[in-house]
Amino acid sequence: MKDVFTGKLVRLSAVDPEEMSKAFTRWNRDSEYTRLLMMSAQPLSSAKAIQKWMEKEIEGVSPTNFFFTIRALDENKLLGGLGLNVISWAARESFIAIFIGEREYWGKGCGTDAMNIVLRYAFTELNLQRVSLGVFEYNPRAIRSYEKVGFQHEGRMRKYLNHEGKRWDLLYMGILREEWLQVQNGDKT
Amino acid sequence: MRDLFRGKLVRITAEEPETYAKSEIHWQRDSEFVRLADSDPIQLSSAKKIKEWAEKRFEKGLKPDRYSFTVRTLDEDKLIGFFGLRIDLMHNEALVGIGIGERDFWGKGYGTDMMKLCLQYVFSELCVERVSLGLHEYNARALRSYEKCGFRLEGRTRKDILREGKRYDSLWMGILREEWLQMQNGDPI
Amino acid sequence: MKDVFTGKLVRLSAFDPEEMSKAFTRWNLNSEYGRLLNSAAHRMQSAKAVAKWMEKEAEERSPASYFFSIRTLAEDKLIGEIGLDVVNWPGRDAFVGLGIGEPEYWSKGYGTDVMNVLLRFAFTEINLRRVTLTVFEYNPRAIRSYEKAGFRQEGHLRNYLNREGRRWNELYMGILREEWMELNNYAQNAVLYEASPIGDGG
Amino acid sequence: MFDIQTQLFEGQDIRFGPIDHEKDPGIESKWTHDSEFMRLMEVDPARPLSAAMLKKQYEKLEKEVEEDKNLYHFMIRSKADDRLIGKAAVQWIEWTNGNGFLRLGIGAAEDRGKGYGTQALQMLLRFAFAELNLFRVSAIVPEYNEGALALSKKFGFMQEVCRRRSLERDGRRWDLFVFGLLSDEWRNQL
Repeated sequence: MKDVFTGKLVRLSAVDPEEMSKAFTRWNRDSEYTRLLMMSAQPLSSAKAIQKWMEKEIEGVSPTNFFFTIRALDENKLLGGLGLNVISWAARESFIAIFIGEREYWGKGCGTDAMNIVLRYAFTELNLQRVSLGVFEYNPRAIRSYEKVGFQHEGRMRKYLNHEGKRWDLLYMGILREEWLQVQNGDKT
Repeated sequence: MRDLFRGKLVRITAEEPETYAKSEIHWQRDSEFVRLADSDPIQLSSAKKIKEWAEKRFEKGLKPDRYSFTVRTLDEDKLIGFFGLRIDLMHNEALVGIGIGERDFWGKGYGTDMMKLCLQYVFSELCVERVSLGLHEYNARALRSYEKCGFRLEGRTRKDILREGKRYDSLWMGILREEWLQMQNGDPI
Repeated sequence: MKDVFTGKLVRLSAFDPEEMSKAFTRWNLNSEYGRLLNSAAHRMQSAKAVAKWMEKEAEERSPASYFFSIRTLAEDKLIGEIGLDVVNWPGRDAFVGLGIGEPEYWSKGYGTDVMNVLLRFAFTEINLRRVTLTVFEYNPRAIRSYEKAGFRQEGHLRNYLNREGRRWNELYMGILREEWMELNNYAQNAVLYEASPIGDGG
Repeated sequence: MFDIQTQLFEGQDIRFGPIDHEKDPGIESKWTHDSEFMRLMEVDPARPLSAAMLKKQYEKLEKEVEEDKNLYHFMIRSKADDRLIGKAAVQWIEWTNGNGFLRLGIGAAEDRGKGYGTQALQMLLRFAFAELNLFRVSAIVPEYNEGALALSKKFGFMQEVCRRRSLERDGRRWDLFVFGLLSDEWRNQL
């Protein structure tokens, strides 16, 4: 059986707080990246503070939170990460957040590949029923990537975000297990 | 703006706990120095204990009524002594304690320069109305130095120190703001 | 010598977190009181949480802030609180914050009286040189009372607050010790204590 | 007008970055041994600080940033070699009123007068207005701080408050000003 965590361009691996917190401090200084990822302005925290937060939040094996780093297949380079948060095991519903910190890997399919891996993990390993996500109106690249993987538009919160003196919508997307299976079996080209 | 922290021979510094502990160990071993500076019985503390004491001193942050500084020579940047201030915030008065731990810097004007620097700091930065200090009767060198800096003898507590089987007086001196201002003979403080 | 803490209508009394936290929670049910006093929106906190916060504040406080409760002389009723926070010791300048929590004691001179007592404490007991306060544009009653106590307007932060869909200025007022002394013709050389002749053994 | 892509934390010669707990305390400790820096930066009495004390201050600061959520703090670094040049912050933010207070300081004397202050204030204002969406910002400036007075006027700040004789230094009593800038006043200058 192929390794669940490996894709075509990237693979998912465990989070090492020390390595990841240093990468975070570098990525957080790119305000275009943080505005694509975060709702509101983030303080520039030090590597030490981020590592402390990660050790508390991520390292413990939590029954509902699944954090991974995204590494390039060829030279194992740390590109970003993702977090799958199971909102309710009863409803088998979850929320995904994905980020690629290394700018030169934007628009190369790494995000899409990582999303495919985590959806396979969510639907075949964790047997979840649904995965949802939020994306900002001014992030068309991410929207296209999520559409390619099979996410459907499910609504938008109008004028939710406020940047550069302008208000922007927050879009909601979601994918059901059967929809993902169809995309995988190539039914929906 | 004048540099408050630089005199003619010495400058005011804040030392790392380890550096301070190393010097303090060395100074404490000189019982003559301790008997001049202090009325408590001499005792020898370990570097570890002094370092902890130095670190703990700033646990609660900097208080507006407690100041402690170390002093280094301007020419070789050698750590030679310290001075501490206890401010009575209500009555706007400062009690000062000063000491040169390195004995080969005694009697060469370093003490007087240190005290002048301390008075300039206390009157022009902390804006107190008077400065007080106490010394033992047998510390003649300090008495002369303080008088040179403008302190006046204001009283003595008779026979309150017992050392080497003999009782000595403690002397109390003080300088008022106006007296210090006149001594600046007109150049702006 | 008259008691420093007593005025004509009120007196300053000890600030007891137990008692004050209960009073605070009751006074803050009146949102007008909260909006006159604070720029931040009010969070409905339990007396227990307020007491914990007060104790923590009291503990961390540097030797630079003084908090009192205010009690009427007539029935010794707790009607408010006042605080003095010295922001700069070398300059001897402090911020004062006054809150009369019981509305039936508003506009009856209690505020001005307690401010006078506080200023006397500030200028003659802890020897400050200046007292500063901020007050909101929509609180003319307090502005008049502070002016009566001798405060002068020293400018305002334009459109500082945002309430009821409108921007409001926050005024800064200040009083120097010499101005207070003159206003209350406080003889600088008034003898506070009869200097008892100290036997100098000579 | 700016857009999402324009970098908030990258200036011409400087950039904003987080605290480096290992290297920064030692450098700032040197700054605090220069009384002029301390007197320009703080209203409290100037006193030199050791790296150990600063390390504690940084930890307390980051805890405040995390818990109080009303403070954004940046280290100013040179773009060329990433060395520490100064500090900038937006503090005491009141989200309901949309206001906050600015703090800005260039550490070493030889780094002053090189335009770093201007670049840092430009970036700080854009962060305050375009990212935090504040309605106005304030700055507390002592009368004797000519550098800060000039910088405030250059950016169109208005002197709104004069706390008469609030400070005392070198035997003289100084006024303490509060300057203010509204978001539309900032936008109109662009």
